[in-house]
Amino acid sequence: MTQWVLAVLVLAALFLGLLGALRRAALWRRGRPAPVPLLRGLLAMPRRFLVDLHHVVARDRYMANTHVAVAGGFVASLILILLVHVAGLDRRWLVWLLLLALSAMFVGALFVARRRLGDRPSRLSSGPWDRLPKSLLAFAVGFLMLTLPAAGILSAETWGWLGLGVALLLATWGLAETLFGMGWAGPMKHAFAGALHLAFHPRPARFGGGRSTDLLPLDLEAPKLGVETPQDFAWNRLLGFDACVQCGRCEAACPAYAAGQPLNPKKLVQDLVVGLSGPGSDSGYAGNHHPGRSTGQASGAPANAIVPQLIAAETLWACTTCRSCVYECPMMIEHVDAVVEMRRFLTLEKGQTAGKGPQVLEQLRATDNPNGNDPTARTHWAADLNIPTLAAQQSTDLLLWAGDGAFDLRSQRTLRALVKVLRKADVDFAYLGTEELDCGDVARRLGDEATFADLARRNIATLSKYGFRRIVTTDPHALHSLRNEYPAFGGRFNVIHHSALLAELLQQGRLLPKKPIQERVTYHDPCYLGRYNGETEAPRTVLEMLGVATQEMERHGLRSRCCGGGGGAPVTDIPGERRIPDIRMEDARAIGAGLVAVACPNCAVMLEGVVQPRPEVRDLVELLADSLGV
Amino acid sequence: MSDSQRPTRKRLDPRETELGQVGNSDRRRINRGQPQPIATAKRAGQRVRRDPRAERSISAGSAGRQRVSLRGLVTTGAETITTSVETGPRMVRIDEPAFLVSVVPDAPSGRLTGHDRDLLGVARSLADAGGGAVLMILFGPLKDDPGAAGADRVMTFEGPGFAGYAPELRSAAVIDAAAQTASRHLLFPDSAEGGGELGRRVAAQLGERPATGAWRVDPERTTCRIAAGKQDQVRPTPRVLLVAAEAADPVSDALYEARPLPTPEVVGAVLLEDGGRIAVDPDDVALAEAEFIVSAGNGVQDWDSFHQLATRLGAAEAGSRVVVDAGFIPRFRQVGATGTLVTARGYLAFGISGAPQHLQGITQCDHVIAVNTELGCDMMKRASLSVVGDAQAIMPELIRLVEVEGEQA
Amino acid sequence: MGQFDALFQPLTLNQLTIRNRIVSTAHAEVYAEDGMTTERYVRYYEEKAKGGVGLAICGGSSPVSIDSPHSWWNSVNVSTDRIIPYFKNLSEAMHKHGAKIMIQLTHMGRRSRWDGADWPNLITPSGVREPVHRGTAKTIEIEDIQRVIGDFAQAVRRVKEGGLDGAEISAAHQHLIDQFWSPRTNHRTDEYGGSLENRIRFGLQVFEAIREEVGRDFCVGLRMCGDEFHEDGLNHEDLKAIAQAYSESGLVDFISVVGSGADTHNTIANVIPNMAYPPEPFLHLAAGIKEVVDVPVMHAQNIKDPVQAQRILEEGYVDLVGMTRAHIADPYLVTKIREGRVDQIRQCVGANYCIDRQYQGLDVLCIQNAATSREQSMPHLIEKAPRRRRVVVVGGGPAGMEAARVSAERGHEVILLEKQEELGGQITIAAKAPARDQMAGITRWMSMELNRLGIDLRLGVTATPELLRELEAEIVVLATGGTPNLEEHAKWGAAEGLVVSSWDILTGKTAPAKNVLVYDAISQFAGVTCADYLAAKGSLVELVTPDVRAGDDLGGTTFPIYYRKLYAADVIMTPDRELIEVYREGDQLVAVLRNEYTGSEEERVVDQVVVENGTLPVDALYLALKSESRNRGQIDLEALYAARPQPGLDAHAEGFLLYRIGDCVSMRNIHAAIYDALRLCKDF
Amino acid sequence: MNRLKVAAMVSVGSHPASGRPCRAPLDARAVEMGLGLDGAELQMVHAGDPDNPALRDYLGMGLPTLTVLQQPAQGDSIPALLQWARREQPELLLLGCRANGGEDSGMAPFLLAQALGYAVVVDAVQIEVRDRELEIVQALPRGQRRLIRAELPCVVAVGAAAPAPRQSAYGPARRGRIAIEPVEPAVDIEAMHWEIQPARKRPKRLKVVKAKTAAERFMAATAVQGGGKTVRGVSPTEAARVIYDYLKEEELVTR
Repeated sequence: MTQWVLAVLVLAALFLGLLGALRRAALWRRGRPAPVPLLRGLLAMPRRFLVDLHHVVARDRYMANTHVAVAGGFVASLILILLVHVAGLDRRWLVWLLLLALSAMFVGALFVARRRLGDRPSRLSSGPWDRLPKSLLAFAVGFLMLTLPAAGILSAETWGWLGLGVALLLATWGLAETLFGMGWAGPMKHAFAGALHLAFHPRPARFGGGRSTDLLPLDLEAPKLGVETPQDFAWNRLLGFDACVQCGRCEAACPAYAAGQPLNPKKLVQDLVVGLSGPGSDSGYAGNHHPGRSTGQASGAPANAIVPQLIAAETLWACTTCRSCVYECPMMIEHVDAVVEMRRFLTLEKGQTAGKGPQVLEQLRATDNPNGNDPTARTHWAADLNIPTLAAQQSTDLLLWAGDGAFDLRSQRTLRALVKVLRKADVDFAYLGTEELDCGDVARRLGDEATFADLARRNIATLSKYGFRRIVTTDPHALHSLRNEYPAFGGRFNVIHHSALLAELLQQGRLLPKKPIQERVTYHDPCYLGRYNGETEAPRTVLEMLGVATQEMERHGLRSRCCGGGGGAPVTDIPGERRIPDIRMEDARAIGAGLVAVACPNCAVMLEGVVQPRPEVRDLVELLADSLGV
Repeated sequence: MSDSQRPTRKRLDPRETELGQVGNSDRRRINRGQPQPIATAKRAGQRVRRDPRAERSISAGSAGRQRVSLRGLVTTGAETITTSVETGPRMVRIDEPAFLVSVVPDAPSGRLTGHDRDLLGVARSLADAGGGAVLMILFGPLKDDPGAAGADRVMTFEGPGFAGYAPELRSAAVIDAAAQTASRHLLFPDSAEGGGELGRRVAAQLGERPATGAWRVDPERTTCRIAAGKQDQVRPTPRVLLVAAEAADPVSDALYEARPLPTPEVVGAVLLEDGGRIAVDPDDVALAEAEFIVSAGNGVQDWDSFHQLATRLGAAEAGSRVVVDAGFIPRFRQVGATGTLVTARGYLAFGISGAPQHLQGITQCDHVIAVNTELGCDMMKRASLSVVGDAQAIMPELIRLVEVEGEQA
Repeated sequence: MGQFDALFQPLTLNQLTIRNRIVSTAHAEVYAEDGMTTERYVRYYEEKAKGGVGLAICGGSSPVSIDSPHSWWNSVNVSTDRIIPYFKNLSEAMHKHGAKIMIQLTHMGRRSRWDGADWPNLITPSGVREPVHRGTAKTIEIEDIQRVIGDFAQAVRRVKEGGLDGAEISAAHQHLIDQFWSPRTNHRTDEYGGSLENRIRFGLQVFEAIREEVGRDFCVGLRMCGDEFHEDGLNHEDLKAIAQAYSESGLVDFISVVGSGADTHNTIANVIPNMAYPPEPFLHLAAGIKEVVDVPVMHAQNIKDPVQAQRILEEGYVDLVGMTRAHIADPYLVTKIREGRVDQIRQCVGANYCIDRQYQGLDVLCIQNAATSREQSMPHLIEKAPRRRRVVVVGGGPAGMEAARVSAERGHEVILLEKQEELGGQITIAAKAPARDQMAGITRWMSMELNRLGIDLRLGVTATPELLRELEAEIVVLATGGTPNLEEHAKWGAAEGLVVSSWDILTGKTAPAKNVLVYDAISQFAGVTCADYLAAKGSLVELVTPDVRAGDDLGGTTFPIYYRKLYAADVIMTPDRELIEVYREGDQLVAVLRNEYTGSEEERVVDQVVVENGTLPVDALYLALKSESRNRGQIDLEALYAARPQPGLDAHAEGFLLYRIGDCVSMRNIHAAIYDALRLCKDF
Repeated sequence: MNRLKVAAMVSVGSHPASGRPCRAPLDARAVEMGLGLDGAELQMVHAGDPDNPALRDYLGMGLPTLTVLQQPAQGDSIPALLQWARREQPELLLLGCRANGGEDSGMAPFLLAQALGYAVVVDAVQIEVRDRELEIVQALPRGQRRLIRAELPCVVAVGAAAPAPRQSAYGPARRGRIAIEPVEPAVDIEAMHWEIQPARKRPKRLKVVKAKTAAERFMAATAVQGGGKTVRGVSPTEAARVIYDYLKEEELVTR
């Protein structure tokens, strides 16, 4: 009887769960079509899960181990339960295996419970997510109780009817949470959606150690530009949102959230989940909110506009596109893509770019630079440097991409230092002079794909006229656009960041630093160099060869904290409780740094904007130029 | 040393060669009788004559000490050294002008603006080039002297219809006046004070194509700034001109007759109704633009009163570099060569001594009022009204006065 | 591009592109030797180039002919080809840092002295004597004219061959060219005199000859004045006409305008306006000339602040701003503007210490920046020391502030003790006088720097030996300053309170009386400005000095400022008298004066006698600590003068090193105090 | 109730730094003002070259159509605009106080009003329509404001102090329709004889030195000028009275 009840329970839960899953899939399918290699994705999924995803999860050892135990235990248990309890395969070793799997799950679930119910990090959502460990324990205990007799360890009568009833109840609870809940939007949904997300991920290039950080071009001829409603997202994006486990690692990493700006990436994803599965509201959400907002006000439906009912525009404009949420997300959700797609609609269709955005975009169109400077002033910084232009000499070994720092006194220091260092190393280089235009980075992050595309095409046309081997730039944003985003517009160039070039020149012995640097130095990784381009070593090599013993801040390398200068955030200037650069400067102060070495003009400007007294802010090449005495 | 032990010496006051004698009874005294008025001799030109040799000869000739007590003498250089004889300005009277050039100044609050005066300079040059005369057309009384500003004739339209914002009736009046006097040119300041609007209304009604933003005007040709300031347009000088500021220097060397002319009856359609001024928070206006500024310097300690006074007066707040450095006033409100150059009509300065850099910032101000404990500081030299006193005592009194008067009004 | 974009807009003069609009205009440096540039000369300019200046024009009044003597101001002599290799050094040094360098060329005509070197007959259009330099001169002959024209052309060739970027021909300070222009000095009846056309002929021929020699592409400009301010001289309209004629000739690449003639004592003071002048007092003259010319216009004269410079350029009054004294005070001016460190600019206060020295034939130095023109030995940018020490400085006057600043720049832990509630020391008192308030700018910068460097500043603290021992410093620098020296003559009656000091008056401690005698035995600023202060308060003032004239030690660009004011306020200036006694009579005072030269004595009956007799060192603390210190308070003079570290510095011994600097050693001046502090502390 | 017929007349400006064609700043403000009027039917009209790319920027503000009265860009636009206005009979005509980049004489509002017999108000920063009555807030110098009431029909010329125009969005700009109406080209014969020169900056006047003698010029350049009435030895109350009376006399305080 027990066996029969159990089989029915499991099958019913499976069936209902499957029903829910189909319904869920139908919700995703309301999204825009996206070409996905279904079978290849599914085949790749296990490897993506076991290798790529594990890499992310493993940054939190505790959770990684627990998850292996619980998830592994659960999946194995479920298969074995089907074999043992449903199919009735009464092999002793199978039963033992099941006991083992359940025990692993039990132990893992205990640890989950400890994390959740003990000294929990505030980033974790509560509500159903706090119920989950209990449910998993129920599952494990229930099935243990039901399986032990089958193993012959206990006799069938040990539990008595009452005990058997309790065991069945626990098993039912466990099955309801896991199988039924998986299909019907319980916490276990993540397993099902997450697995499919891995299979049908919009950026398959991210797996297998790859990197994929370029924004995807928008069809500017489309009847609607950007994402207005949840169903304007591609279906696999919706699937991705549904994979969220609300672990809040994104929240903990988000600079805007830390600064008290109204953005919590976890909540953003959950808002979109509300939208895709609505009509409904966020009243069920049990995590930290967008700072300054409270639960119960956001509501949405698949075909309803996201802004402002579901997500406030400020939430979208607060994002610095630093990608730390993406980097931290164990479910590999693409928050930044989503933010930019929603921004695209606001900018291109509504004309509602926040803050100074409208002016910046208008100036970009009118003058090809974001501050509306006279285009001929682009070379003023180099008036005394006699840098040859490609217009004059047609070809060069190294093309210096000055970037819009050319107009900014602070950034000019970096550029001038680079020119002096290149001269010292006897590098053959030239620049475009007034032919160079803004690379389009800010326009693109602000959602103005039209302006970005225009600038990109014109820059590509200019670059294609001339001969050069490599492009060097001090600006990681330009690096990213030119290297990663121009190819989609037909421009393929070999672009390097100046830190890589300097490391190369130093290693070749073409530059010999003389003067040591006395200050206590720390290095701040720019997001667009580190996370976007994976370059964390070259800058450290440069510092090392300068004879600096660098002190690392707690968050560094690929997990570095944003300075607040990316994604057009300084332009939209969404108010918060603190400023992001202040927080980053605190990180530097915390380790007693007297000097913060940077490798990005935006970082330099943002960090120098922190009120004195504070550590000095110097670009790597400025330090190198000092040391070389040029 | 007792007095009796003192040797005998001359006492001399080189300031005043009038030698008197004082001293102790046991010393020789020279009674020079009527002193020779050497230094006090003044020519008609008011210059003090000094003859150091004569002074020396007097002292050399005396054997004993000579003393002069300066008490009671009031001669100071400031009163006596006048380098040039004051002559009045040249009087000019044109009885039968060949033609008239009509000028319609803005004259807000009955005062000619700098722009108005420049405009009169242009009018004068147009009139003087051909034996013409300048007619100033006014709406309401003028506190300044129209003759000194360069007007040979004045026509003043008065009456409630012309008061406040009345561009329609005013343009009708100007057209009538121009017709009555057969004015060769009609000149308006191309200003935002009303002249720009009035001139364009008149031109449109007359069907004239005016020169606007005209900055170089002679009887034949006029140069106008066009194309958002990027180009100049040179054209024959038309009848109606809207003239930019500083197109000519103001009239300063002569006094014109300013003979009043009778005004014609004016009839005109009025479509607009003046709803009056709307209150604006002075701190919303950029400092460089502010109409009235109350400014603080080192001599201000009572900041509550200062802020309160500014609020009561409806004035913008500002300060000198010292108080900005000290953090009492934000940096963007610093007045001076190294801060903002202000253009306020009124500048009330408390406790500012007037460093050159500060004075540089207020060169465009019409009415500077200085309150300072230090008589003779540079700010007072610059001010049109100076009050010697402590800002801390005067500010609360002024607040009280503004309150009382405000209630009565 | 922001706040200072107008400053950083490059400008092309002829073929020469200058990286920004900031120029260090020509002044006599008095650093050349035997008419040739020196290492010091090159380093002085190179520092400006490093600091970011767009264009430097060196060699104020460098002569092109042998009858325009170069030795009086140790100028560069461009009348010989020997100079060419020297120019090459200079131009290379400047170009290395992206700056452009030109030189000013001139023939001084009558504006010089004949009594030295080759004992020349000076030349001038009509033989009129020059008042300031007492330069008698012969009337120039046609042959001389031809020769000098040729000399100009050859000089520009030397400049070009030496790699300099251009030449500025001076017609600004009543030199030979403008001696021809001005009806004040040109009474000729030949083709070089009479009409304006004739009077400008010589200068135009100079330019024609130059162009013939060096071609049209080499940058050659003209410096001229905007109004001579003489009744018989050239007024603004005349000079506009002249500028227009030169501009229309197409031979001139830029015009640099200065206000005012310079051939009387009073007008010289205008040329380099000191702190009493408003900012940019003669900009209207330059702007007036810009209205009528087609070439870029440059203007200097009291432009010291980046905000001010930006405004002048942005408004379009001129195309280039001369910030020459601003660069003497801080050669890193431009870099600091670029780097957003405007608050760190050591701003010129207009004390005119630099130019007043120059007019006395002494090398140009800065009152507040002791590194200027000592680039070979003194650093403008101070490097961090390898080891951090605790340095205690006592006294917040110029010496103490600089000592604290330099020590803090070295990276040391600095404690500065000052008895008063504010920094500044005697500068604070000096700044109380009328037209002297800018002196406080020296303190302002120091105090902002000390704040930026995060020193431990303790105001209102009197240093005692006990306190200093407690602080356990490795180095103690005493800069305790001086106190008025009224005790020198007992008969002055200072002890009985018969006389007060200039400090008492300027600080407001003693109220001015009605009838005041100021006795100034020093003839520096204190006496004169104290008299000025009293007169401004309404006192009747007589200023008595044993020197040959009041304020005898004030320089050529400074004393006229005070003479204008003192005469206007009817201050009686009585030289050659010594104050020998003061006594009370009734409620008045009697001051007894003795004529220095006849010995005769006379009296004044006054209400107040103010004595300015300098200061006595405040050295009690020094004497108390001396014996405890490792070095017994001694500064190794050889090391100090050779700019080497003091001997005891490298030892890690117990106890502390003790140094004293500034007026607490003996009375000198602000520059001396700051120089001592810099050269001592730069190696801490 | 009939919807209020509003027309915004727009011209092409030129960007101050690059000289590229763009929305004329004041005309764009006029469109913005029109878009902000509730219950109004807003039309946009331009006289000139329909291919000018800047016109799309106006469409990017949200209106589906821009009517272009096609004529050479250099022509006089007033006759064409008048002809259009006489036909369309808008009750409220909005435009910028001045164009940006051409003759910029600021005459257009007055010429249109004169020819149509409309009232005209310039330097408007805000308008409100109640029944047939307009309440217009006018900008005065130094940030001051005045209220003006007018009856329709009316020409309202918008000033620089009016709210900034909304962002021009790419989507609507691309989709918007440019409706071309050919008109008789009007040639500005008078202006053909005028000489156009590049402008030189006219800096603000520094000093008017009318002094005749050299000494006076010297003093004018070097000494502090001015000097008026000095009051000393009075009580604070009296001092305050003196200051207050002066302020009132010069109308610096009006209360």
